[in-house]
Amino acid sequence: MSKFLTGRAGTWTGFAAAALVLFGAAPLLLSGFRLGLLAQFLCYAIVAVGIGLAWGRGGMLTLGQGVFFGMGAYLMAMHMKMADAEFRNGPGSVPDFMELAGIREIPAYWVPFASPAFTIAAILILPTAFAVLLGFAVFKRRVKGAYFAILSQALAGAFAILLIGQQSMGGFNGLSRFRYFFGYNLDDPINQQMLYFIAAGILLVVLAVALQLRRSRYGELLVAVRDAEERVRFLGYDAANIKVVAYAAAALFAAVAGAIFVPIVGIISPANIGIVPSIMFILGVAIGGRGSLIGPVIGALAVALAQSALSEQFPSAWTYAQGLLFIVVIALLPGGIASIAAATKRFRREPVTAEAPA
Amino acid sequence: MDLLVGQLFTGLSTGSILLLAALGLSLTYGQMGVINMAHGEFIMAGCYTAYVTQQVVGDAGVSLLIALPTGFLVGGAMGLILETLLIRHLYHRPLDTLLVTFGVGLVLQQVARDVFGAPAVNVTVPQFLRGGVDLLGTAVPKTRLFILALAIAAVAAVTLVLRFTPAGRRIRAVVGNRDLAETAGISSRAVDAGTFFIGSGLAGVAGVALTLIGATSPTTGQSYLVDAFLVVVAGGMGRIKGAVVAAIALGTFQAVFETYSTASLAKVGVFVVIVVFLQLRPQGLFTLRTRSLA
Amino acid sequence: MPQRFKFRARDVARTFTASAAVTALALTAACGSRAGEETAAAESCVDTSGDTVKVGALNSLSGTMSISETTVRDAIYLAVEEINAAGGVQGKQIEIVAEDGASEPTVFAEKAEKLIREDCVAAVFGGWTSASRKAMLPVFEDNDSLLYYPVQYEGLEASENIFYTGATTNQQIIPALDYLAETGVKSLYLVGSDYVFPRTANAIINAYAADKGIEIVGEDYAQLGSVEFSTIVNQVNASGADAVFNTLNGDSNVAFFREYANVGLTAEEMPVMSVSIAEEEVGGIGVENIEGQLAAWNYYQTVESPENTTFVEAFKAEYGAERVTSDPMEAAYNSVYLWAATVEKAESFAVEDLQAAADGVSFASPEGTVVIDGDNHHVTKTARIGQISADGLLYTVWESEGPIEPDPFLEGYDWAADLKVTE
Amino acid sequence: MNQAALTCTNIEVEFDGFKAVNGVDLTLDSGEVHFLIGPNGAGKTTLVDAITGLTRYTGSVTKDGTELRGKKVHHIARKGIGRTFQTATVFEHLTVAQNLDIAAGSGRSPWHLLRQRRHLPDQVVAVMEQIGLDGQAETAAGVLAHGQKQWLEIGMLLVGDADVLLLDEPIAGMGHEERDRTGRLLHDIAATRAVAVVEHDMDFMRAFASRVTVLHAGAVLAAGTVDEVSGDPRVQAVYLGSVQEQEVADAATA
Repeated sequence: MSKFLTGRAGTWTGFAAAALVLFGAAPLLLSGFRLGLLAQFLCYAIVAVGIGLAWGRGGMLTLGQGVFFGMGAYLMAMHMKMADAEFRNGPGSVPDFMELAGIREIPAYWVPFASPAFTIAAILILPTAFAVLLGFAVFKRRVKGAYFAILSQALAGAFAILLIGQQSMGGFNGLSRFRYFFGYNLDDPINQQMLYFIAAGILLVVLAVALQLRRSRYGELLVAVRDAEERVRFLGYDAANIKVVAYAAAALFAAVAGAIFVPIVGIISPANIGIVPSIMFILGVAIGGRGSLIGPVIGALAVALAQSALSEQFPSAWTYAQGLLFIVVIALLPGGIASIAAATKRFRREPVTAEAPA
Repeated sequence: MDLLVGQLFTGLSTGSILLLAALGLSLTYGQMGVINMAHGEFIMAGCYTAYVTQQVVGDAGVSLLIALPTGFLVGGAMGLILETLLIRHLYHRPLDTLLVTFGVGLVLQQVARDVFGAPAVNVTVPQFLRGGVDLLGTAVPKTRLFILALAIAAVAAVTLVLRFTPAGRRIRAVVGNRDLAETAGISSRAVDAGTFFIGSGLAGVAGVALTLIGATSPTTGQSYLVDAFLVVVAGGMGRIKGAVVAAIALGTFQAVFETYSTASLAKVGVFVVIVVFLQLRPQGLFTLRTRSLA
Repeated sequence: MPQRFKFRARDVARTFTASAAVTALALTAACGSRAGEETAAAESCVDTSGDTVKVGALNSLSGTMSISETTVRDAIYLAVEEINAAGGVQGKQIEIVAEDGASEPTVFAEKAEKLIREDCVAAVFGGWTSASRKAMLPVFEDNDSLLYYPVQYEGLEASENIFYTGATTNQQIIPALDYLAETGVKSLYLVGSDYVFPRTANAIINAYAADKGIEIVGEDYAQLGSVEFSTIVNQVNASGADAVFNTLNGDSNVAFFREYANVGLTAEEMPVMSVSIAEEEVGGIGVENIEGQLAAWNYYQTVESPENTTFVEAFKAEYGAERVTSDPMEAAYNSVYLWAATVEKAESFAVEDLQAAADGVSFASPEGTVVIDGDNHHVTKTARIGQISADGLLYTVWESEGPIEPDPFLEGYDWAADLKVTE
Repeated sequence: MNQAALTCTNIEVEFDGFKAVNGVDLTLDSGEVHFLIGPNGAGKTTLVDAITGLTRYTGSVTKDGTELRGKKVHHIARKGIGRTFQTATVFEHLTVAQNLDIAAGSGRSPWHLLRQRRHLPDQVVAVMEQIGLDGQAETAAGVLAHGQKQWLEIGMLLVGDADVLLLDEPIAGMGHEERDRTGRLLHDIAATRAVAVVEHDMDFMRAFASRVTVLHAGAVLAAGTVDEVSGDPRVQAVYLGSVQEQEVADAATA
């Protein structure tokens, strides 16, 4: 049974079951609105997979994932605003929010985003490249642990402040009022369902990539760096390179999640990417189990669901619950929900693997 | 010209505020490597201590003098409780401590909201601190001079305690080499608790002082926390000297940058400067060099 | 043991291909209408067959904006109770479905959609920040539903699906400038939080000043929530301006006014005109720091009218004698009555019927009579300059001659020609 | 017969004005088990830190004619210089096999790394046997006995093809039988490599040292065979005389 769960058949079964739930059961059982909500939550789950990799496996507490999420989201939003303006008023027209801000000409850095291909390339490359650059800057200098956490948090704060100050990026209000997604009407329920499928598909792909990274030699090396970075260095590896890969992968996942978040939710603003949203990404991962593959997904979905369901009835109680979850889960159950499952496995004398958190 | 003098003083003043907020943090971080995200809420607790004291005492001047030591005790007591109940059990998990204390901060914020209400409350500035004094042709608010003096006093007090009291020597011994200190018969557990008491108490004092210039609301602490962390990171962990230099440098940088640009860009500028700076000195301005593996 | 080292990359690769294939399949199978094609309009699910009609109240009950927005919610509840006690709308009792916007635009959008599509409410009352309104706007347009938005804002917007019951710029900013010009102000310093309302407001002020020969001697923006005003106040002090126009938001006002008072600036020598400080904020700033300063709104608790006396008494009876009433609360209170009056006029709850009937609908409100403008969905409002007094309340020192017609795009002002936008 | 595998010349390390290592010359020869002894604070571990690139120093360290000073830690490691730590540092959440596989793979290409392991490399299997852990390939390193962890760490250097091994107190906390096994292992290893051992245990040194260098206050006090060093009056004065006291203190800090 346990061998089945970790073996090849288990992988297949797991993915098949997930696909069945995401592509079959959910669209059948949920109303259009609920499905849209689930699509939004799936975006958080995609971010969570990346955090699981960087934090759970690599020991890098990335308190600034909002930056990469925001980059992906804003890049996509820029394209959608350009496309809207072009469709309504012809090529070269200024997006509506810029008119309101008194901007009469499209800023140069907006122009290439009229192209869908450029936009997609930018979403895949820019945030990742930024993460690589930043990663080298800090990891090569052996900035790590709490230093790294604080720096990444400050980065999220600085990024949000920077965006708020840019009227040509929508400022505090952010970018909203999108009508089309690569030519498809966003107010059509069928297209909204399509967005959900895209989000679900991306989640599965991201999980597959993360699984491969975990099972590869690189995955073992990453755990080694987490547990004893100096030891790895004295074995002849450049630990910074190893960390940068996981950090960049987490950034890429977050950017893709942000990019699909925009058409699903219809708005991106600095409020989604600052210090607090960034640390809230962590909560779901901690609850689900940072070290496991699927734990962060479950945790992120559970937190988003709880927030959506509880905050309206008990706004004050929800804040307490958030705080207490941080305290209780991390202090008492650092492995999250996933560690409960792992504990029962261990009870059946399974070989110990690398599931334990840092 | 007047503006320049004013801005230089502003830099000093902003630096002293940062320092007051960061001093306790630097102490606890250096001592235990613990990032206490609830530090901002301890500052907030200091603000509300000043508020409550003023409600009870009435006279703004007297209540300020009472609130300063009371704030120290309130902050210190909260720190002691936090250390005993949670942090003590998480010593080898610094990142987890960070997240746990973030949760504590969330809870404390909501407690403040439920007890005192969400809107800011008013702490009256005592008559003798109202208005400004003329300094080289610029009006300098007395409140800021008071905070500057308080920051200097706090640094002096901490330095004296660390240097010349037996408790301070124990703290320095544990910071220098925990294991060795323990073999010398120092209870590192007691020292940790003591350090946390002092560090959190300083947050309380900072809170009381900050009511003179800022708002007293449940989110007050948050506005100072990230900047305070940057001071600690740039200054080098556990080095009071580093915190002082970093706070004043960052304060001045921000004030000068802000004059020629916007406040928002100044914040971004500070971040960039710190990342670049860490390229040159990854461990901050001043570090304790030991042979142990970090 | 050797089994554990078997190569598993292949099935991961297969999984990868499979999930990519599924996604591609789903995409091609599930594509709906493209740009330019008609989309089947979302069917309204509002049910008015029973004795009750549901409306939504969407305010931030948590997060930074909850301070302000809970007061608006209280006013909405008060209006609904009064209308229900008087027999309801079209004979139906109003039932409120409350949601928390959590001070986050995305949550506002999400909850608005829930109220419309899941709860099937006939209209939604709420929103505060422009960010929240901008986030909700497409939701209301796509689902063809109605939002009543009760806060003064930066104008330049007129959606078919929103009724704006707070002031637009020509009912607040421009009267405030007129007042300052009348009192002989020749130079202004602009201080604001770094977001859309202050920036738009200051663009208008700059155009106005250029036209009227007022010098703008400085313009500074502080990060939202910033509490460090030493630099800005130093610059204000050094500028020697006749007055300051303040569009700061929230706790920043506390720090700003304290610093302002501390460097020795007073309302007599350099008055500050604020557009975001109402009765609730005065307490936190400290009356001693702000006494004598000016504010521009349409309503103060101290407005003298029978309607206001009734409103204030009812509010205090419901929520406690220590509570104060403010402009956004009054506008929210009005918005419920205006909706009810429109429904009575249209004899229908349907969105298109309300849109058709809205023009000219009026309500004798605490601030004076307000009338809906059917073209731009704003309402007429009386502008009032208030002065903050030692009791923490604001007293009217100047008021416009009768209600001002709403002009969100400032089409009636020649000097604003450059600010105009095409909608 | 012996050739110098590593040559250190005039090494100086300074911490805030305090010279922890003050002008040390040291040559490690292939085929030798070379013991570095000295009281606490003599600069033994600091010297190892300097050689392996962890600590800045002045002077020179060369291996096969290449200057190592100023190179990064992982570059020095790839030159074939391996070290262990005072407390055995292994990857506790990985299995013994995984630990060794990682140690064997510092030269792997990224493409290689991103794929799964088909089978264990031959040298990993061989070393597992050599260090006596062949029965525990699938055991998590964290649950190994204290001594086994130290062997595993040495094994990690072996699979990584290090030919200069710097071992920091490899028998700390071991029982008699384990010490003997470790000693024999060291001699096996030293057949083709240079092995330096930082150690306090005098009996262990006497039993297994081919050569001894005594450090005191950052400088070399004496060097030579066990007998030569033991007979040196200066060594007896500063070190061996106080050995009793020293061992008590060491036991407390361990």
